[in-house]
This record gives sequence, structure tokens and C-alpha cells, in this order.
Amino acid sequence: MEQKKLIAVLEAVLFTMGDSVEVRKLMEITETAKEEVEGALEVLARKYQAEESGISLIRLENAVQLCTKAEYYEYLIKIAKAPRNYVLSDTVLETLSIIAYKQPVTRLEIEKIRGVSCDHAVNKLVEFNLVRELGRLDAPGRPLLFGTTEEFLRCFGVKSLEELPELNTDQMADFQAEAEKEVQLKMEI
Amino acid sequence: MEQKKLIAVLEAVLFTMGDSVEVRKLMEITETAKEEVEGALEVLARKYQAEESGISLIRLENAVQLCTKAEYYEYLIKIAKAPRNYVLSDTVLETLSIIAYKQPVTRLEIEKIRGVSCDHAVNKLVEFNLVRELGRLDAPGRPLLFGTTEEFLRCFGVKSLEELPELNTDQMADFQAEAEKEVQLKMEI
Amino acid sequence: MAIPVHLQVFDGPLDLLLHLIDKNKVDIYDIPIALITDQYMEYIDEMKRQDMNVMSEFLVMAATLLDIKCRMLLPKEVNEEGEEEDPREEMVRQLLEYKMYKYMSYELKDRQIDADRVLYKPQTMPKEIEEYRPPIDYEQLIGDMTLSKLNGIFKSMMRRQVDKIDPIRSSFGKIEREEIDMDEKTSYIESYALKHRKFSFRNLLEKQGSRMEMVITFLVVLEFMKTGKFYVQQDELFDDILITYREAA
Repeated sequence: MEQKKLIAVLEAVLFTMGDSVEVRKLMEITETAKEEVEGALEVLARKYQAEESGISLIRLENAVQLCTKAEYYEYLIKIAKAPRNYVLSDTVLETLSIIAYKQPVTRLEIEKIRGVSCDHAVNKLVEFNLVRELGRLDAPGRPLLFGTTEEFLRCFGVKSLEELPELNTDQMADFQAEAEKEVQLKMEI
Repeated sequence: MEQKKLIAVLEAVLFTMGDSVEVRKLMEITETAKEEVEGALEVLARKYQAEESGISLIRLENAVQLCTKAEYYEYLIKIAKAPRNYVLSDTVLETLSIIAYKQPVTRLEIEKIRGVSCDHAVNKLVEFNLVRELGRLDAPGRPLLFGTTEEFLRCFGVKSLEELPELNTDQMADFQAEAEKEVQLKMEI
Repeated sequence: MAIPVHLQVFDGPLDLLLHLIDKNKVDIYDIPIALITDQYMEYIDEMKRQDMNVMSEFLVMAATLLDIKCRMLLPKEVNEEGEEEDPREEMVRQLLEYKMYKYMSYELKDRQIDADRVLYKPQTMPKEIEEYRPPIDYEQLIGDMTLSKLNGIFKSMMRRQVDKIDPIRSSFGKIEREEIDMDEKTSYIESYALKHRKFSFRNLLEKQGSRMEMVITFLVVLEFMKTGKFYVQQDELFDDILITYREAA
């Protein structure tokens, strides 16, 4: 297929579906190789980057989706229904961040890190469709394993799990330096 | 408002609404005069006319709407027609087994057994037409009762629900006896 | 009227610990255990009225802190490599991990605020296409799942549910209050002693129905021993106890 037509087809499909569509699916219906589809998606994304465009193309792991540009929120909210806004308590957010970084993870592991039970938080996250069960761990009691969903990526504006804000050893060193700077009391036990 | 920005806002609004939007409404949102909005809509319509665009702007009386170009319908049909290649996850299978052996059963009962929310799994099963609503339980909140469908019988090669006998009352009694022996307590399963 | 005191709510023991470390501006790697433990205990004291389920988690941490405090006072332990071990090490590791995830959760929150400003579009399938209901490929969906496999899943789930119940605590059953009249028991034992003069403690206990009755009987015997009415004698350890009634006393 000619690239111009391919781009138009992809735009038509993404526009109609509204929801995210897997790249694999796009390859299937257009009977086109991965590189070509990816190339066309790139052109499309660049087209939307133009100032006079109000939409943009986002990536969610192996899928793509169209959405509005954040800067036009004020205008949109006057007419459109506000997006589902999950109000997540600190407890729930902490649990979510553990699941996001350690997935697949069991409840027990989460509880070990937080020092408190996490049943309520995990249930809330499953209810919000931010977290899902990934299966069961092959260990005594076959505990459930949890991981994040595509909705999670959308909700936090992350393209893929690799794109999660990193917390590396540097950051840990920062914490330490910070702590040391703050030390004003030297106390002996 | 600068025209480029106006065009972007209109595109974002029309995209997110999906449906038709009155020109008067567009004027209101952008606080812009009719001529300017009409001018911007024209630019937008021309932009979509380009070969590499899959959508177009249509006029309906005093309203405008974005829609998919008809020439790309064949690809949408491909998406719609493609058999969905889903697999049943552990989570969904567990929920299905509970519904099969304990029907009619409410969500709450399923959640009690699995220890986690089951909304997603039940919805999936209903979507797959393996499970259906049987009515409501005459209890506070009148919760929905779920049971298996004919499709379920077909899929598992069962002629009728009576043929699902293995784990009915007998087996349950066995479990209960086993459990009682182990922990010396009476339990309601 | 009691004045309600609002305590800052902490999200678990680690959260409270981090707060105390932060408040005292001390290095997380060099926690002054004595100070932090005291403040921690103070907080728990004020929390006492709260839900016991929540409390238990805080108490576990309190026990850990006290354990560390004790070990800090003792000579330093040395590991296989001959290095001195800091009793705080494990707790510091846990605190840092918790702090890291807490920090990441703020980061996520910021991202959510940004991402919330993006809107999506509902599906708008043209009518002509909407009529095509995507068929479900049941053969693929069901795969090699069979009824007996489904049955197996159900069984293992029911078993898991049974396993979840704590076999120790759930076997406690209901604790019922048993009313036993102490005076009645006392006069019963005295008349028994009058009748038998010299008798076996075991025989006396065998006549008691419930555990509670045995306990009361034992208490009454002790009481009579004290007042000198009973003289008890046991020849060997774990042997039966012989009780002699002494009227004159």
C-alpha cells in the first residue's frame, strides 16, 4: 500500500475506534509489514504535532491511540464530560507504585514493603482497572500476582513500563546526601 | 484567538465529542465570532481533504461533525469482522468454574471465594456469552444472579447442567468433612 | 466531656517511623534508636484507643525497635567475615525501600495530574459496519480446557479457601461463660472430705465435669491447705496426691 493511503487508513481506524488499537492489529488489517506501519504512525504523529492540530497520537506499550492535546483542556471541559478522575489516596498510590515497579507482585510482597495490609488498596486498584491479576505464583497457596493495566499507562501518561520514572541508585544516593545534610543532631545511644 | 490555535481547539472539540456539535456552541466555547469560527472550520475541512487523511469534516444544518472517510470502511469491516482471539486467563477461568458449579451465584459470593473483586472477569464472561444474568436475588440490594449459558454447555460438551454433577453436593460434603477433620471446625462452604 | 484529640494518621508503622526520622532531622543510615523508639512508643500510647487491627502492625514495629535498642546496648555482633553487624541494618533497608516507593507515588501523582488533561473519543462505528458483530472463536477461546480441568480449578480454589482459615485460631470456637458457685463447690468438697477422710486428689478431680469445675476444685483444695484443714502428701513427682482431712484445725 502506498504510504499516503496507509496513513489515511490508520487515521481512519484510530479515529473510529477511539480506543487503543494494537500495532499487530493494524498490520493485519492493512496487510503491511511492521516497519511500514511504524513508519506511517510516525508520520501521523508528526502531523499532529503541528500547531494547528488539536489531537495527538500516544503509545501504550504495543498499542496506539488518539487523544486530545492537554493544552486545550480548558476549552474541552466546557463541553465534554471530564475524564474519569480517580481520586487515589496516598495509601492506594503507594500500593500502586509498588505494583508498577515490582510487577508481577503478590499481596504478601506489597505488605512486606509497606508494613501494613494492602487488601483494600489492591481491591480499589482492581476496581479502577489500574491493576489486574496476572495469574498465580507457583508457590504454596498459589497467591495471586498483580500487575498494571493499559488504563494505568493512560491514566499516568506513560508510554510503556520502561518509561516509568526511574528510581536508580543515583536517586538513592541523593536521598542519603539529603539525609546527611539534614543531620543536625548527632546522638549517641 | 489566533487562527492556528482556534483550528486546533475546534479539532480537539470535534474529535472528543465524536458526535455533531453546533457552530453556535463552538463560538461559545472559544468566545469567537461566527465568521472566524466558520473560517477556521473551512481550513480544517480543507486539511482533511488531503489524500493522507482518513477523516473528513461534514456539515449538518447548523452543526459540524468529524467522520471516517467512506473509502476506508473496508478496513473497519476487517477489524469488526476479525474473530477476536481472546484466551481465558486464570482469573476468568476461576470465576467461570465458580459460576458453573455454584450457580445461581452473586458477585459477592464469587468474591468471597476468590478473595478479590470479580467484576472484570464476570463482565468478560458475559461478553463471551459463557455466562448470563439469571435474575436477581431476593435479598438486600437485590444482587444479580449469574449462571452459565447454552454456549457454555456447547463449549464444554455438556448436554445439560445436570451433567455437571461431579462436584455438586457430594464433593462439597467431602471437602467440608476433610476441612473439619483438618481444623476441627464447622464451616459453611 | 472528652475533648477529641486528632492524631496525625500514618499509613502504617514505616510511615510513622519515616515521619519521626524526618521530624528529628536525623540520617536514615544512622538512626538514634533510643530517641526514635521513645517517640514511637509515645505515639502508640496516644493511639491506644484505635482499632486493634491497625494497632497490631504498629506494635510489631515497636517490638522490633525495642529489640534493636537492646541489641545496640550489647557488644556488637560479628558476622562470618568478621565485620561488625549493625542491628539497625535490616530496618534501614526496609525504610529506604519504603521511602523509595513513597517517593515514586508522589511522582505518579504528578503525572496523573498532567495526564488527566487529555481527553479521548468514544467509538463511532459507522452504522453499516456496526451490524457486524465480531464473532468469538470459541475453539480458540476454550483451547484445551475441558470440563474436568474446570472442575480441577474449582476444587483447588475451594481447597485454597479452606486453607486460608487459620487452623489454630479458628478451632478455638466460642468461649462460653460457665457459672460455678464457689461456695457450693467448697461445701461439696468439705462434705466429700468428711466422708472419705483420706482420699486421692485424682479421684476427686475425676468427679468434676468440666475444666472449669476442675480449676475451682483445685483452688478450693489450695484454700483448705492454707487454712490447715487438708494435709497433702505426694510420694513421688507426678504421683497421685493423697489428701488427709484434719478436723481439729
